[in-house]
Amino acid sequence: MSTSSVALEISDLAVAYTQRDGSLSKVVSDVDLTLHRGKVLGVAGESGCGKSTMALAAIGYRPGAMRILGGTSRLSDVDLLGLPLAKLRQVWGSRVVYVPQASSLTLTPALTIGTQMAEPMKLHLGLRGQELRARQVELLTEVGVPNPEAALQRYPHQFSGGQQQRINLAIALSCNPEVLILDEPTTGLDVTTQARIMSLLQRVVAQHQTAAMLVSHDLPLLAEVCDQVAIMYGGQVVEAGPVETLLSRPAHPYTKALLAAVPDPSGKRALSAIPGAPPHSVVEDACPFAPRCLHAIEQCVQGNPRLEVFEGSQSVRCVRAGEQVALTIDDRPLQLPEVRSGSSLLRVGDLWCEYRSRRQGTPVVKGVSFDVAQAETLAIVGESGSGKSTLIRAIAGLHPLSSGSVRFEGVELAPDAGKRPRSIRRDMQIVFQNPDMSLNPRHDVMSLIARPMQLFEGELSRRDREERVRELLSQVNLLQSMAHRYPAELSGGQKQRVAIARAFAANPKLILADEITSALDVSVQAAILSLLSSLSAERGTSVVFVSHDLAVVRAVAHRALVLQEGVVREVGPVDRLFESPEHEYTRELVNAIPTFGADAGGFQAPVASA
Amino acid sequence: GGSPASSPSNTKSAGKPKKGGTLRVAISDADTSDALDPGVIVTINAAMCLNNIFDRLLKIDDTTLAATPALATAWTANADATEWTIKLREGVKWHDGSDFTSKDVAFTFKHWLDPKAGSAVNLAVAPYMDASGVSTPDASTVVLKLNKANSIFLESVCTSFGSGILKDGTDFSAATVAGTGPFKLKSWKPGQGWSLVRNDDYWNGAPYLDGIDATVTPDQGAKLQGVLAGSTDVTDTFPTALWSGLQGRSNVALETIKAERAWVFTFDQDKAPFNDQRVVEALRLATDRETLLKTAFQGHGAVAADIAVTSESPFYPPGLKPEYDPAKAKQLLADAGYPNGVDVELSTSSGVAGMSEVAQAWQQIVKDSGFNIKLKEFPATTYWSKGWLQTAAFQDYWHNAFPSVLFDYFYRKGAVWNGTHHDDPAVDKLTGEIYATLDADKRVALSQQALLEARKTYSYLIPLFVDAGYARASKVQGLTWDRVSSIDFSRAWIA
Amino acid sequence: MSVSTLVSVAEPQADEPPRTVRGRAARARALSRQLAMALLTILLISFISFFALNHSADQLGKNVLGRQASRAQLDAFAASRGLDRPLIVQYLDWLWHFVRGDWGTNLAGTQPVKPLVLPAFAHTSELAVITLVWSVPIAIAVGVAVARRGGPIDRGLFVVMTVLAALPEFVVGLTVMIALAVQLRWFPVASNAIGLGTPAEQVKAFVLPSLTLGVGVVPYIWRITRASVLESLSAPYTRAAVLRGLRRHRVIWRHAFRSAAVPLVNAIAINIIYLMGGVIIVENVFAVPGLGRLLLAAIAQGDSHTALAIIVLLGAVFVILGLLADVVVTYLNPRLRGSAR
Amino acid sequence: MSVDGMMQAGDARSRVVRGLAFLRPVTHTWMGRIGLFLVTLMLVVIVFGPALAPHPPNQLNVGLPLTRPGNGLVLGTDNLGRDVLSRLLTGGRMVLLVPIAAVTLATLTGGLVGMVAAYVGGLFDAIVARVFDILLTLPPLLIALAVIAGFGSSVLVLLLTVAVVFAPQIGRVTRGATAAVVTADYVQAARARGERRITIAVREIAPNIMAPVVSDLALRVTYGVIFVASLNFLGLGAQPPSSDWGLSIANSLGYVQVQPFASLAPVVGVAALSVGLNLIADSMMRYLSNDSVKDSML
Ligand SMILES: Nc1ncnc2c1ncn2[C@@H]1O[C@H](COP(=O)(O)OP(=O)(O)OP(=O)(O)O)[C@@H](O)[C@H]1O
Ligand SMILES: Nc1ncnc2c1ncn2[C@@H]1O[C@H](COP(=O)(O)OP(=O)(O)OP(=O)(O)O)[C@@H](O)[C@H]1O
Ligand SMILES: [Mg+2]
Ligand SMILES: [Mg+2]
Repeated sequence: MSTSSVALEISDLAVAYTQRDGSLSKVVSDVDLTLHRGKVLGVAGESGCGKSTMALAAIGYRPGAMRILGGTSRLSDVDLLGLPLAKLRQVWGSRVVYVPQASSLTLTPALTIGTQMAEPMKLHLGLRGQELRARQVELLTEVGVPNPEAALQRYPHQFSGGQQQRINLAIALSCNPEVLILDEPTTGLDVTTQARIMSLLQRVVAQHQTAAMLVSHDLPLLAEVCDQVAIMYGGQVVEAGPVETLLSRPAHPYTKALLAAVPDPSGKRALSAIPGAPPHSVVEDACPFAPRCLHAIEQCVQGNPRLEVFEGSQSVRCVRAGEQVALTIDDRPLQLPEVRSGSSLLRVGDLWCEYRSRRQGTPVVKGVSFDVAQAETLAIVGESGSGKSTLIRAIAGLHPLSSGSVRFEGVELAPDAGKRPRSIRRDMQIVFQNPDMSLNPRHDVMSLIARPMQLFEGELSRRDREERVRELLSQVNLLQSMAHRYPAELSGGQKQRVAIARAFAANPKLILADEITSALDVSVQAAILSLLSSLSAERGTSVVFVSHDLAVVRAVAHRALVLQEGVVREVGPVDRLFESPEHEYTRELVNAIPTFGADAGGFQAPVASA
Repeated sequence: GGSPASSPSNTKSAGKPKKGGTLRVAISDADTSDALDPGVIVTINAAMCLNNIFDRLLKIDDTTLAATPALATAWTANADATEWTIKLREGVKWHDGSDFTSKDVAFTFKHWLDPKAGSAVNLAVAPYMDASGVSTPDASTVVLKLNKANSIFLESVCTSFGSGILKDGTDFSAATVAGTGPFKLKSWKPGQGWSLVRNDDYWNGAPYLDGIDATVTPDQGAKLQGVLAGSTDVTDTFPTALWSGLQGRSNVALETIKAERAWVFTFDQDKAPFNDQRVVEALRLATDRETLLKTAFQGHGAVAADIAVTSESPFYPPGLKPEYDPAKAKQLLADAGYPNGVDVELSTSSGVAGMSEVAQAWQQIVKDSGFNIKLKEFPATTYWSKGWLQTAAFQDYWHNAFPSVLFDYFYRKGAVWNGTHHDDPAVDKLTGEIYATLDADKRVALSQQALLEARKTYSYLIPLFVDAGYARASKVQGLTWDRVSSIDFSRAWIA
Repeated sequence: MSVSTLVSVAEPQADEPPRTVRGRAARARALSRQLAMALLTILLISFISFFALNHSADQLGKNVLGRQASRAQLDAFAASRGLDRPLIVQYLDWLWHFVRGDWGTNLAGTQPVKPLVLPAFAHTSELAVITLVWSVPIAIAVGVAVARRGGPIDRGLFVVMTVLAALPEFVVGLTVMIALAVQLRWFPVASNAIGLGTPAEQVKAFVLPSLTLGVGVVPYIWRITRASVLESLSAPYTRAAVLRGLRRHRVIWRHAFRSAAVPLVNAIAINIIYLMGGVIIVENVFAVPGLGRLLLAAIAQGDSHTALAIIVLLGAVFVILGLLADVVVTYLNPRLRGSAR
Repeated sequence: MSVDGMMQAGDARSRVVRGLAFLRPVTHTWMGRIGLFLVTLMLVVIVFGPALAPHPPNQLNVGLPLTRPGNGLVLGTDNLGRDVLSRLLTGGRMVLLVPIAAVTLATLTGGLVGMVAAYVGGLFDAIVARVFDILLTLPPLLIALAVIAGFGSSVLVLLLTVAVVFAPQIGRVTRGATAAVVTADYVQAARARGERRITIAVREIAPNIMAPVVSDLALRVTYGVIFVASLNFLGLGAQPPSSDWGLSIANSLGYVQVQPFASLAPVVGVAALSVGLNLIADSMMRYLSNDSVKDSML
């Protein structure tokens, strides 16, 4: 790797946010990273550790509240941090491309996909007419958006979450940039689609010698596609190095803890979270991980250690890095709560749903039937765009049924949520796929979470409510101080946890959870999933759990339902489905799971089959 | 001849009259319902236009009420004033070229008498005759048979608004309308404007002006700006508050018409406290007329002595003077049983020019004498149907007229506008005598006597006369004002 | 772990959900329903107006004939105008004639209503269109261009616009009149030429009234634009558009503005309504032969034929405008199209 | 010191700040402070004005009618020789009361109906839209006349008239703004949660349509004052000789060229009040929307 291969060099980056009271909260500090041509740099870390902030700042983007405190970010000798907006604009979209997190919100609702895709290509590449159109179709096909010709004429809201994410990727790849920064690009994608996207990414990187940064909490994914990995904690890089050595021989206790929290796709091991929560601003005078570190010593709280070369090209920020403390893995066996048999809580019968366009309806859910017992967790897995969200929304009474029925505790429910009795609406809570859109931007976290209590438990005093909100916040690993923030001031994962806490606040009997852990790092994910399990165990809460992460499904669900193109392909106990899948599609899914043998310190990344 | 009140300022004209030029007139008082029937004139716009198209039988001086011949050259009555013979001017032509004859006059009288026509002149003719009383012995003679004596019949008809003589069978449409007056109609846009051109065949000599273009400018302030900018030559009247904006400018002159109308407060004698004449007397004594005039109209007018006849009029009773004595007023009020003052509700409307100002000023002026006036505001649209004549105390304005005509309208038993609801047989009797005598001097003496009597017994408070004023570009000469036609352009010229 | 019953996993035979057939017929039905609704609205408007306009026959008679009108004259007047009939009969009579194109005459009986109202409607529409054509783009352009909260330009503009909005029309009208007509003599003081003059005079005559009206329209549209654009400038999709390197004006106009335009559409609709029916003061000051003055006079006089004709015309304009606004809003917010609520 | 401990301390402080600074939404910008100053000034004029007036407001001939400022008369006299300054100081009450109350009422009714209509959609929405059309079409004057005919004239009637005229206008803006946000997931979330429609409207939608609605509102107070002034001509509301600003504007309009101060003084009063309210509203909007956080760097 010669130095001339450097595409983007971030050094000494420090970023803060101006808070509403005018004070600065420093969330990124002392970050040095280098992106090489033709290589992929992975960035991982718990939610709220400053990954998105760092990535945005690195390309020179500094919206109102963001303050860049120092550092440089050089793109072939120009410092992006010093450039005026007019200059940055010439760089963005053509030389440096950034795909934001929560990509479903990043498509303008009033413009068709075609228009939005065409814009950068017209501007940066000068493409026009047929040529442009052909390229658009090609890109959409590559990212796997069905029926690309028609898709160009449609509006963002007419696509599923994962499809929107892939459209964003298509736009990003359209201009063959030098530097490509992807912030959680696959959160909404099922394993097969994810594999396909990643191989596309690798192909683009190789073909155009693009330097890519991949921000993700999905360690198996990083392991599969990255050349280098950096682990962030508390706004700093705590460990960085080549992917092979770093993930097989982690030196920082935090990296080790993260790896240990990765769910086991074999489903034999319980999920384990790192106790405590990361700080939400940079800690200067101590090791930020010290309060949660099992191996912390006196020295750890006396100063923040520097990032030092550990072995070869691996560097670590830990005073005990050389000591090789053992990686402790919690390998308690998996324990799922007992299903209360015979009691069918939810029964969905021959459900059909469609989206109506001008002339006709396109069915997207085609005759789905299943039921869910009390305390049971049913996972719904399937390709992106297969109708999972639509199904969930229909059950919640937010999407009209073309036909079929939804029964809850034996009573048939009105298809429209507005007409359902209050008790039902309380007992059945939905968590939307996209927390950005389901949290009212004008309410703070406290009032967002307190609302269901206010609604369903009017007798609770204000103080009790606030008490309970704090309790919920800590259950979802959020700091108490988040209570008075507004959604715009939260990171992606933090928003998602607020949405989850809100659903829990109602004490429902059934939770309809649509990709609730997609934006969560493995540790927080573990915490939340355990919370779900304990709810099921204690209160008999049932969960319908949409997820693309089969390892997670395996860890938390009793049964799984495989959906493809709106049709149920297979239903059954997870163990059986995973071990002896019957349907061709299920088999495909299972095979695409990136496995990650943390116990061996190594990993096996099966080749993606698309 | 013009009225003495307005002619002096206009006879100061510089040099000899010149032919030619079109006058640009701006008018505020206009309505889209303005019609080409002079009988239903309700706005200055219609008056100014139609009275320069149509002629009356007689021309009446605004102040002295003296008549001069117009379309009628002679008018004589029989001994008991029940039959009038009118000799018409010969050789007069309508604008369409046809001859003016007695048929036209007969048609006009019948039109006035027809209630369906809604003519304003109806009030002056209907009590005295019906359609069968009109006859035309020859083409230039009209005979009117009255069913009641009226020694000033023709004069009082010709002081009515809208008394222009119509062509037999007219349909009042803009296309066919024809008068005998100094100007012919060229165009007519209701509510927007009109234009007239010279009638070269006018019996009284062709006018100097080529024509008149009038446009409707509803806003008084904008009208003022038009004059100041030189884009307007002549306007209709301005409220007194704006007069100072016109004064002291070389290119613009303010023309004033003295004592154009009398301001009147009417009190219903059927209702307390006005059922006691002492209260009315107290109100009169409490009214500081000078201050009221100064305040409400910036002094533009003259004080009045509770009769609607100015001191310049031949009918004015000699020696009559208004009195202001608040102490006496208080005393009278106490005598009448209101030692602690009395509440009065006065109807008013800001929609009628000057009315609200008079009311507000008066309210403050009589306050110290124990009158607690409460103002009841009516929208312009309903004042004349809900406030006027319908409430116990309301305001009104009267134009100068023969005293007997005033009595007909406001005093006599059964008079339609008698808001006092009082009737005094003495006044009734005197009025009858006025109408029965053909001796003009005797009529004057009787009128003075009647005015004094009426002043004593009727509960009208007539504190002042107010002047009217309009703007004229300095270069415009020879305008005359008379109440009926507003501005008479027949002798006007542009220097 | 107990396993609940496995529910049928059989593949559905065909893509045959029971679904509603929607087609041309359905759309035609929807359109005709909207049309019927619009007609009903206008009918209601006329009905309410008719009764709100109701005055006694005597009052109407005095309004027309003058206060000196005698009893006989008033009765003759009432009879000739049919005012002696029950109100509902009068209304139905009016309606019966109106729908057949006979708009009747004004209350005084001196003018047929149609030639009275239609030119005024035309003048007012012209004035409204002229005013909108310059003021709305300016307001939007300024609102969008400097929609960056808190900058010195924004602050300065905010104060200027707010002060302009707080100035009553007569103040603005007289000011522009004195400055541009009396002092500079660029334009006529009175705009009568709109109805009476040559085309060149007409053009000049529109300037001052339109300017005065625009001074009222601009701050309103500007404020709504600014507020909405500020809102959508902070949306993630705008941020994403910026990050794609798009030019500033494209980000603002295509991405931010389109989504912000929804409240704007209604703000413009309201301004059109105001410009069509409510500019009495400006019409008076500049002597514009427009609908507002005519309507005011008709209402004041109780001239129901004229007033109703105007109100029905305005009603038709507004109903169409309302429907149009709804269509534009749906166009700008595609999520509203046929989606579930 | 643990990280969490630090956070909690900061949290406590910010809560205290929050409790104390209830005026901060207004005063956090200098424009807001100017607004607050203007409105306070006008409030002072309205409350203490009568005590400060050099003459009784209705006293005639304090000077010659229609004199311009001078000779100790700061703003000159009106057409009845009354002191314009004294009338200015005593006539502000209704201006504050009626338009603000009426606009508030109109917002609560029209705004709410518009919002609910856009949210509920369907037939209800169609009907509301048409009712708005009807009310918008009926000339304000006609509405006023009908209201007076029905209820006589009083301050309450005046207030209702203004509210009835404004409600559909506000309703239309609100309805439009709502249409832009009803499709958001947080509204769906509230629906699924079983919120009542009214709660959804007030809690979920209203805060998100504040920007256009508040902008509309603050300007509308200005229009309200002018409208009230013109209604005075109809005998609705203040009656002469009241020194009410609206009435004064209406009455002094006729001679504005001769004595401009008589009508401009109340106009300036109204403008100051309205500019002040607008500045405050904008400052509050800025605080509430907290959009420096979300600024897109444009
Ligand atoms: N408003 C809409 N109009 C038309 N088609 C739509 C609309 N919303 C979604 N679809 C289509 O319906 C299908 C199912 O969408 P849905 O959101 O249920 O998928 P999903 O299984 O949740 O996918 P993902 O995992 O990507 O979220 C997709 O093909 C999508 O394109
Ligand atoms: N506008 C803001 N004002 C104040 N604090 C903010 C703001 N935006 C983000 N933060 C805080 O900064 C920290 C870093 O946020 P960032 O979005 O970079 O996290 P992240 O690592 O991307 O997390 P995730 O994986 O959940 O997306 C978080 O604690 C977040 O709460
Ligand atoms: Mg992030
Ligand atoms: Mg989905």
